[in-house]
Amino acid sequence: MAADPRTAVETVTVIVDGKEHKFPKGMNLLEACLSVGVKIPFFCYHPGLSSPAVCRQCLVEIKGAPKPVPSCYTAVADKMEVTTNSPRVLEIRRQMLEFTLLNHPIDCPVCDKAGECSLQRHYFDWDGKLARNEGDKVRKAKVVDVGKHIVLDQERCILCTRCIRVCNEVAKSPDLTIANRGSHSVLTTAPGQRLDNPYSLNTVDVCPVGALTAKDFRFARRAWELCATPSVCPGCATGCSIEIHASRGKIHRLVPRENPLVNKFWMCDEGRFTYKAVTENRVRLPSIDGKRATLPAALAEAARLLGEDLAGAPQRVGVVFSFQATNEDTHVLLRLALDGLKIERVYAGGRALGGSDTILVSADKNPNTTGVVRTVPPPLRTLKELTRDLATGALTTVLVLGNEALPVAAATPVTVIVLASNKGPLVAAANVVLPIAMWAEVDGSFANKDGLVQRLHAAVPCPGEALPGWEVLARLGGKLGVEMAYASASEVFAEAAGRHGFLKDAVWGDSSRPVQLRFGESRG
Amino acid sequence: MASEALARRRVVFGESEVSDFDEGDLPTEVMPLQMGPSHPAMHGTVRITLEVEGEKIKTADVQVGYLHRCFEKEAEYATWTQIFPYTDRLNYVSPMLNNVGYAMAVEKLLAIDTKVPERAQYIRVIVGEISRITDHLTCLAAGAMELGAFTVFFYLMKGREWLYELLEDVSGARLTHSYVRIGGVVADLPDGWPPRLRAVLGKVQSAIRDVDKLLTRNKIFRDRMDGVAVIAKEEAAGWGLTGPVARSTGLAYDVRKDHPYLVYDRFDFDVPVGSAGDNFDRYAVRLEEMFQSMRILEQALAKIPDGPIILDDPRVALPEKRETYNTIEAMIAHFKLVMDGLHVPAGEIYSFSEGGNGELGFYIVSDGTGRPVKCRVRPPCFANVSILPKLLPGLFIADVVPTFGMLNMIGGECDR
Amino acid sequence: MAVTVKVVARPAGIRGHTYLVAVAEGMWVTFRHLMKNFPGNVLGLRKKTDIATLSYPEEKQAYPARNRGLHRLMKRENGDVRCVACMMCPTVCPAHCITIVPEEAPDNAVEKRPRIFEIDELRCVVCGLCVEACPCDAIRMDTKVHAPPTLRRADAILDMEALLARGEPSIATQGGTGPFWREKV
Amino acid sequence: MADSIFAFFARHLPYDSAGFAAFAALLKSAVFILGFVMLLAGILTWMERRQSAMMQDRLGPCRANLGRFKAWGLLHFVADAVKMIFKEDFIPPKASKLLFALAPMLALAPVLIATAVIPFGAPLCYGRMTEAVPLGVCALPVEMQAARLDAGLLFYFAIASLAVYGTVLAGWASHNKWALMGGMRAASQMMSYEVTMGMAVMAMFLVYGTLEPGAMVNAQGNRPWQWGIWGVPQAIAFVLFLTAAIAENKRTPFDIPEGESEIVGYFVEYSGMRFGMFYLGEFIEIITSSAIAVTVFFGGWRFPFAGTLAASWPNWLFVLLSVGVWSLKVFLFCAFQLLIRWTLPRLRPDQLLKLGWQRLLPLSIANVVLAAGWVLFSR
Repeated sequence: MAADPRTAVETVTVIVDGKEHKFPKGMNLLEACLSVGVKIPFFCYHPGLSSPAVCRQCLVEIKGAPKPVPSCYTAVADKMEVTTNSPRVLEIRRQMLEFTLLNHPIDCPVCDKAGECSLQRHYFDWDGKLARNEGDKVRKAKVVDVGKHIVLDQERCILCTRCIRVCNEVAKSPDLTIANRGSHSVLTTAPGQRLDNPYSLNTVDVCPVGALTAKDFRFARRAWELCATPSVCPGCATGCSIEIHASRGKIHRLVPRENPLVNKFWMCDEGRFTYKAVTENRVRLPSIDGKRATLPAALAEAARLLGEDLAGAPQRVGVVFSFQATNEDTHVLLRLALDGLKIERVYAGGRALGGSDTILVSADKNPNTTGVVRTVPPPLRTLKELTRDLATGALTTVLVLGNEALPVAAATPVTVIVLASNKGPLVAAANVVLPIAMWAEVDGSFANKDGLVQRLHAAVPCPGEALPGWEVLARLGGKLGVEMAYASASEVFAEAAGRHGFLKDAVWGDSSRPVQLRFGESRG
Repeated sequence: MASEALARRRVVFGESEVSDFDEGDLPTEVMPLQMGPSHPAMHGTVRITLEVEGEKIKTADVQVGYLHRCFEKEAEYATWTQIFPYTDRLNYVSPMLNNVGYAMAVEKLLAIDTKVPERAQYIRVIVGEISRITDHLTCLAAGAMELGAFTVFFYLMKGREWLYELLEDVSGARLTHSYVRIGGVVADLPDGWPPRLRAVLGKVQSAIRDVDKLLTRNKIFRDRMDGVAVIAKEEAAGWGLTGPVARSTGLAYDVRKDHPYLVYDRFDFDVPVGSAGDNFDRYAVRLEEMFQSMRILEQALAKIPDGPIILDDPRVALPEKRETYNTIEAMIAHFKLVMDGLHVPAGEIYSFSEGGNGELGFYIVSDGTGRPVKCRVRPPCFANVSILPKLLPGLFIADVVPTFGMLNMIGGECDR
Repeated sequence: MAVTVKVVARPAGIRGHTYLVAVAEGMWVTFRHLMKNFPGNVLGLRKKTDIATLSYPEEKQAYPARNRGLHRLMKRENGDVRCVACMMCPTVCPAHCITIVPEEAPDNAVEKRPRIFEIDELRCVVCGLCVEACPCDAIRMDTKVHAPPTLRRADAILDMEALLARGEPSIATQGGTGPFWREKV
Repeated sequence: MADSIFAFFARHLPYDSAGFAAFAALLKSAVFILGFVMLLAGILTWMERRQSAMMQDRLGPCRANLGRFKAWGLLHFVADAVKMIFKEDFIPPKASKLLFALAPMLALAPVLIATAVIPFGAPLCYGRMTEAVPLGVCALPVEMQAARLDAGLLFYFAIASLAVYGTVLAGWASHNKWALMGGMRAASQMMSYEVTMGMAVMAMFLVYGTLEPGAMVNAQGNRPWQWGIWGVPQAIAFVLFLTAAIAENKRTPFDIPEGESEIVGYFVEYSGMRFGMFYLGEFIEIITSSAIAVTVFFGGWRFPFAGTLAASWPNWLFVLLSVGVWSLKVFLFCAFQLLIRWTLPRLRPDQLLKLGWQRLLPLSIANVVLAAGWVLFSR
């Protein structure tokens, strides 16, 4: 490969455990060792944060150095000879771990971190010796309500300062600090202060032990029972990469997934609660005029209404796209409404704009605005125009994907066919309701505000009789004489990718099976 | 005369010239007969589709699998420790042997098989040999009962019950012991247990002697067993037969002798073999093996050392409860072992031991996580039963019972 | 050690060739048992007989100390359930018969306790792994009680109340309290 | 009082009248068959389990109590009867209904009829029942035997061999291969062993010179060493008879038609009381064959000091005692048969036939010759 002057970096040769490796100059020695598969334990180091070298777990021996050095605080240098597994290093690490465990409470049974705890993992991997200590442990405060979303247990804290650095460096809101000295050191907020910054839950993620735990997830499930599915946060147009943690068909939390292009290691607190919409207030069964109906009957009724109105006054039939729908749903609605039924009045909308910051949060609270705008050919009318058209009677029939707060009152003589996932005024007013799956229940894709296309994976089963939107639309198309045969979302995606430029370079990827945290590598 | 009549029939009825019958026998119509899966002699539910002429068997099609419980698939969804209750249910008349066999396989993959404390190894030998006796007692009891000798059944079952009681004292359950753990056993022998074992062995011996008097020289029994279902020595090796079935043919293969494991090389015992390879030899070999097992038991009771009963390594065995309650180190080890399962290094291994019916093998594959990728069992009686379709033709329906009984198929193990 | 092979005998002789002698010998064995058991069986003098069975509801065999019976939940000194819903037992249970729903305990020193604790005794395979996995001495199987027969399947699901009914205060020390706990009982 | 009743009978039913014969036969069959055979058969069903339990170191059935009346579970046979009567009477859909229903009756009736010729006590002296009557001096004896036939044992064989029809029909009518196989096994087995059994009795016929069971009893003495079994041909005949009788009963080691663990047996499709009839028939056969063996080989009702007692006790009491002694002998013999049944394994059909035709039959024929010689030279 020809050296590109912009990216070419100077490399240095380092010998790690007798093997020669080349690393870019200035690289962190710990990262370098990890990148070549050499295992070194650490508590305080975090790839997204600065290195204070306080835990002393990542000590390595460097030839020429008088004593072991913390690898997370050392940059690689040419001709460096590193030993990571000498008996001396291993013994020092073990002793450091023994110190760490000295005052650690015997809390595994009640600690939410058990199962994804770094302390548990490192003890098991690097120590494995029974206790020598028989003395009393230092007691500190437990169950401290430290913030809106967070509970602190000072006994469990191993003083790694990761959380302090997350507040300082990521949230730019220095809320936490360490007080007192020696074995009486505690993690705490300033008197009268609370840990209430919009990125506070990241402290829970980075906490290697169970000192900081999320109130929302507190005692909901043990960590090892959860299954992790990669997905994308639907909270705003940023599209942070996340992992859905679900157990027995129910989502329990969302955690950020490393993605250097979007969110690095972080995620806002607001986005973490977007899963609530998946578990609450769902439309489970199809209905016609508010009465429970079978799916074929509801599809037939929807087709009848649409067909009649299209035959009568095609110009008064409208279709509403959703900025929250996946590219696949959007594409199939495009094929059905625009290609097949030749509906001309095309609207699109989503959640209203909200607050934003310079860290991750976007003002556009819809995850797929970019995808919809780039899929549906203009003119794309707004919801405001829809309101006007409904009021003036220019529209008599609408086919709605998603359940935006449409200005449809129950008395309005408008035929509404809605593919809905959550209950709301629109569902209450609709003539035909077809339940569809939400983002966590389908395979699909979103395009974020920068046009980056990211994959969604189904983490939990669809509730009731709900189906993915594209499937409902394809079946509705079948009733209306618009034949669309898709066996899976990936087929829809393949067709869409062939038609819409922004999907051209996107790769569908594998259908990943959820990994149970218990048998996947421990997340500690 | 008879042959002429037969020839005439052939001409008249167009019957085949080629006949399996002795010249002079009147040919009868072949009758298909379903023996099992619900048949009193087909313990462990197996189906034998017979074609019989009168009572003589022409062909036999043995169909196993009616007791299939997906052991191997279940094992893929269980941690290494959770598999122990499943192994109890493989050969359910000698669960300890399965426990031990499985534990040995995992220990080999963990490379701790030589570090298992000596006392634990002796305990494993002791409970294993008791299990072997219960296995043989059950086999002979059921075999005799199916021949109509009901009293023998009760004499032997009585002995088995005493031994089960001892095993219950040790493990807490009569049959589903789940007693062995990776790295050792779950609890030490109870106080005062060895003398009780010695007393019970004496009683079992006298029960076996009674049975010996009732059967061994009894001409009715001998008529039923002698020369029936003869297996040649080469044949036994060729079909992969092991255990008492193989030894009855004269093939002196015993894993305990040929590939000693645990502490078997420290005991003095004989490998009983047969000379004719018929059902009687299988009966006699089992009878003798019980006495040999008792010899081993006596030696083991005399030699058993004091010491720990499970490996002192919190990464393999759960720490002592007192430590778990009171120290974070043990608590963490405890949690890790339960929630993540034992971390068995990636790799595969075949480990085998002498089960009640022969070579009991476990082939396990690990990918380094807490669960096996594959846990395959080589059940001895699956191989043993495989020869049944070859043995049966030419015998009578009544011979199926002792032949099947002496092969000693255990459904739980064969079908898994 | 060399393989020592012992060829089993196939005894024949006069006894093996006639029916009557061996039959008589066998009948002598059974007759001896008959005579030995006769007084016990008829007069109830069980002690002197070989009779191995029990007249069950009246006579019961003592269970060994390690017997695994119905589950029970242990109590704290104040009578609360000792379990902290750590989920070790449902995790280790190969039969998935334990259901626990945790909740926040009012006592901050306890933090967590089960709101629902149910064991489906029909699913239970009585392997005892839950007792082994319990880090708090909360669940035990030493009741020496068999799962009783029930008319409906749902009745075999024991809830926390039923499990606590047999519970006792546990004497196990916990939490490493005080120095030199190893020397304490 | 008693005298007036006897007088009444003597006046209205003279000894040689047909009415007396009929009345006496009815009374005897009623008392003997219902009162003894059926009851003992019932008790045997319990005893079979209880005795085998004792042989096998078990407790056996001991739970059928009537309130405080326990009696070691003796009432189990009542419970069994009640259970069998109330059990579902299932007939397989494809079975031949008539024959299916007929088979148990054909199995039970002949064995009941065959008991008619068995003498079960010393003769009652009509008209002198309250006096002491020495043996053999009674002028008007009422034989304790439902039917006194000169053909005696031949009648027994003739009727008992009908029982095979019940078995074969049951096997055939059940529309089940296993049952059919059992029926076929039963047919071949019972026919084979009848020959041996006949030959064994033939030897005894030569010894006694009569086929009438009562006369055979009379031919034996009171003391045990005067009973029919003593003598080489008689002992051989006894073993042959016993073997054949067990084979006729279809009990272990000759339970091949049942062969419970092999083919389950000819009655595999039977349930409830229909099965109960086979079961009962089997036990009555045990009693019958025991009774015949006792009659022919063990002196019937005879016992030591019978002569002295007969000459000193009132006649009715002595007859009662003799019936009791006879019952005890039969009972012990039944127990002996149970002992055999619970000790031995089962033969294989071909071995059974081989034993029957190649061993027992030649032996029994030789024994007839031997008996003939014995008779010739011992007189």
